[in-house]
Amino acid sequence: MANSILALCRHAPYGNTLAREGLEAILACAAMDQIPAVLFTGDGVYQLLEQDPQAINEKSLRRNLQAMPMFGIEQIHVCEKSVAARGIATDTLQLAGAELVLLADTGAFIRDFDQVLSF
Amino acid sequence: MANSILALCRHAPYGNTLAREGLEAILACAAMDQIPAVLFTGDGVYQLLEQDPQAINEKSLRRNLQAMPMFGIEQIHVCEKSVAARGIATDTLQLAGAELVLLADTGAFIRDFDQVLSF
Amino acid sequence: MQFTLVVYGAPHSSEGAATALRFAQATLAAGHGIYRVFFYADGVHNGSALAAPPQDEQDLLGQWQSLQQDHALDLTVCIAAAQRRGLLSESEANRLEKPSANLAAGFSLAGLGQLAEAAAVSDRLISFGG
Amino acid sequence: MQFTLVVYGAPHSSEGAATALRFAQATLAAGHGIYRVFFYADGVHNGSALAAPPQDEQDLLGQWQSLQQDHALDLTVCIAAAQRRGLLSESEANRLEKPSANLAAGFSLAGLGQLAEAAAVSDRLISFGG
Amino acid sequence: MTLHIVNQSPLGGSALHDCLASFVEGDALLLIEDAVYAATAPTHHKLPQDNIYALTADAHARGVKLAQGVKGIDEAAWVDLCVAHTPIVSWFR
Amino acid sequence: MTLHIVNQSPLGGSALHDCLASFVEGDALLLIEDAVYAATAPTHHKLPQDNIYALTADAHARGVKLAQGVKGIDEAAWVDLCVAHTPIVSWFR
Repeated sequence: MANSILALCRHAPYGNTLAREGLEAILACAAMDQIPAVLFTGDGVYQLLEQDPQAINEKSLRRNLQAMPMFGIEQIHVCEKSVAARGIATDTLQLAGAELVLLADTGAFIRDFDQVLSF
Repeated sequence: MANSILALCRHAPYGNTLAREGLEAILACAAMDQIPAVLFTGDGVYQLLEQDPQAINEKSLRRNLQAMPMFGIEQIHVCEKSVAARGIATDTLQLAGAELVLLADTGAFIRDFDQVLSF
Repeated sequence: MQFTLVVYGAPHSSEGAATALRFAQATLAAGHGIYRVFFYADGVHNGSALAAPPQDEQDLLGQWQSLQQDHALDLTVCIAAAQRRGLLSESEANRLEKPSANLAAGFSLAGLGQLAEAAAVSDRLISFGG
Repeated sequence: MQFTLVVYGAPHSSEGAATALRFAQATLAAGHGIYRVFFYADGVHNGSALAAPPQDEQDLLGQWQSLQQDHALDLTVCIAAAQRRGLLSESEANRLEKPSANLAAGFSLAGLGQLAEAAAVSDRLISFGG
Repeated sequence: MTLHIVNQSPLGGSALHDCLASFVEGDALLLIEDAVYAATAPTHHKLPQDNIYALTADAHARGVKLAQGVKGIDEAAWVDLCVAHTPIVSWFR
Repeated sequence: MTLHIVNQSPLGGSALHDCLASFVEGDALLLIEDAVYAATAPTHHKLPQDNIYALTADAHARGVKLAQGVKGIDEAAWVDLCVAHTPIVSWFR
């Protein structure tokens, strides 16, 4: 039986490519039917804000995010503490087609997986 | 008249190459008679601890540090607050041939230079 | 037990690449298998044939290559991450009309599906940050 | 006024490379001069002739090269940092007996003395982190 | 007077913290790249009251609204800031 | 039980902080590379009391003395820790 996989997204978008390359890896897993659970934590929660990176000549990461539900990732997990620590109002976080699940205890959540990919 | 130059060293040794490449740049400046002032701050103060990186197959950065006085860099400036925040006893910081000057106000010190190289 | 290693760090730039190599050596020495080493993000530079560190610094490329030969290691470099960063095989260089290739012997380019597959079937997956 | 730019970030890896390019364009548009752009640490990868980002991502190399041509920019890549990271000119590849070269046209390799000199004589020096 | 430039997010790394420890009254602070997240809550991140700037392109890219007291500038104004200040110190990684 | 691996210095970045926010009793923490600086003062950096390890090679390289309660291990023992735990989570950059 295949392992259960969690993708942990901890980095803000655009400053470096970890955010983008993380999302690309997640979609690649899902395309191979190894559908990972996804948890945004730390600066990774910034990936869930509205974006418009034309002014810095980047493609929007929102496109990659929005592809997730189409690939069968229908729940997106978000660390509640990370959101609060950054002063983000939870209603500004959204992703069409996906349910955002705020987690109070990320440690208990992480424990249940066989493998964790960190980005 | 040539500009006055400050080299600001903010990174711990070995984890990435900024510490090493910073010291190499400092020595190159000094070799060209553009002798920079040097300030260790933040995690950069870790560079001043004793080191023995044979176990990780790295050359010791202490050699580069110890070359500084030979190139005419006789004072090394160190941010006092950074040392304290890391719980380092000041007497464990030392560099043969150089005088370590602890600075309480790094901002006033930085202001006096024309150019700052950050590492 | 079968391990998969994911390497994010470029050699001679962050320590992660060297740490991954030491871990790989210890894993094999303990009698475990390495299912795959997957080089991603800046880690793709580990597969550069052109790195020329000073004589008195460690030769990470040579060590990966001899480990690969001795244990038939699967050293896979993510092709998308490699293209962005200018790491190309002969056939990729031709296809993209680039003047030269620089992928080292012992490494092969492949897609992210190889990461997904390794995560699904290995007993343990461990990442080495950049 | 004469500016010197120091670039630490690799393109398609950290934003600093793209930020430096936008700053360089704005500096020249304002009528200032650029004495030198010095690529150091991971920033040396800006000089790679082999980077092949996806068609819909920005072509940083091409933009540096056209800026170089239009303004006779001095784009200097630190030779020691480049050797460690596998960025070689034809003559360096020959000298080090490496199979190929990958330094892009418009960029030149030189020592850290070029950074020291630029810091000493430019009116402003600004660094772009990696 | 110094122009400080920070490119790291306020909680992701120590760059902003280290910079503020070296900030003197009269200095200027420019937030670029991931550091623009600090511009949403200047008081929370203990930013100084005066001479705080953020690169509009980076803020816009990330969906960051600049709080009152943070001046959004373009690259041309950044060049002007560099002309008006010396030295220029970058805090990164 | 999870094996957490951190490679960033305690004040330099958020990796250790983020890790500790996800640490559950029974998990293990391994400090490698620049994270070994946290092993000098476990209480100061709010490390858990049990199952704290540091890579001896990295500590030795940096002149770091491990405080009581932090077990120094070599690469072979690291492999054993990986065998004994699942999942393995790396916190970096």
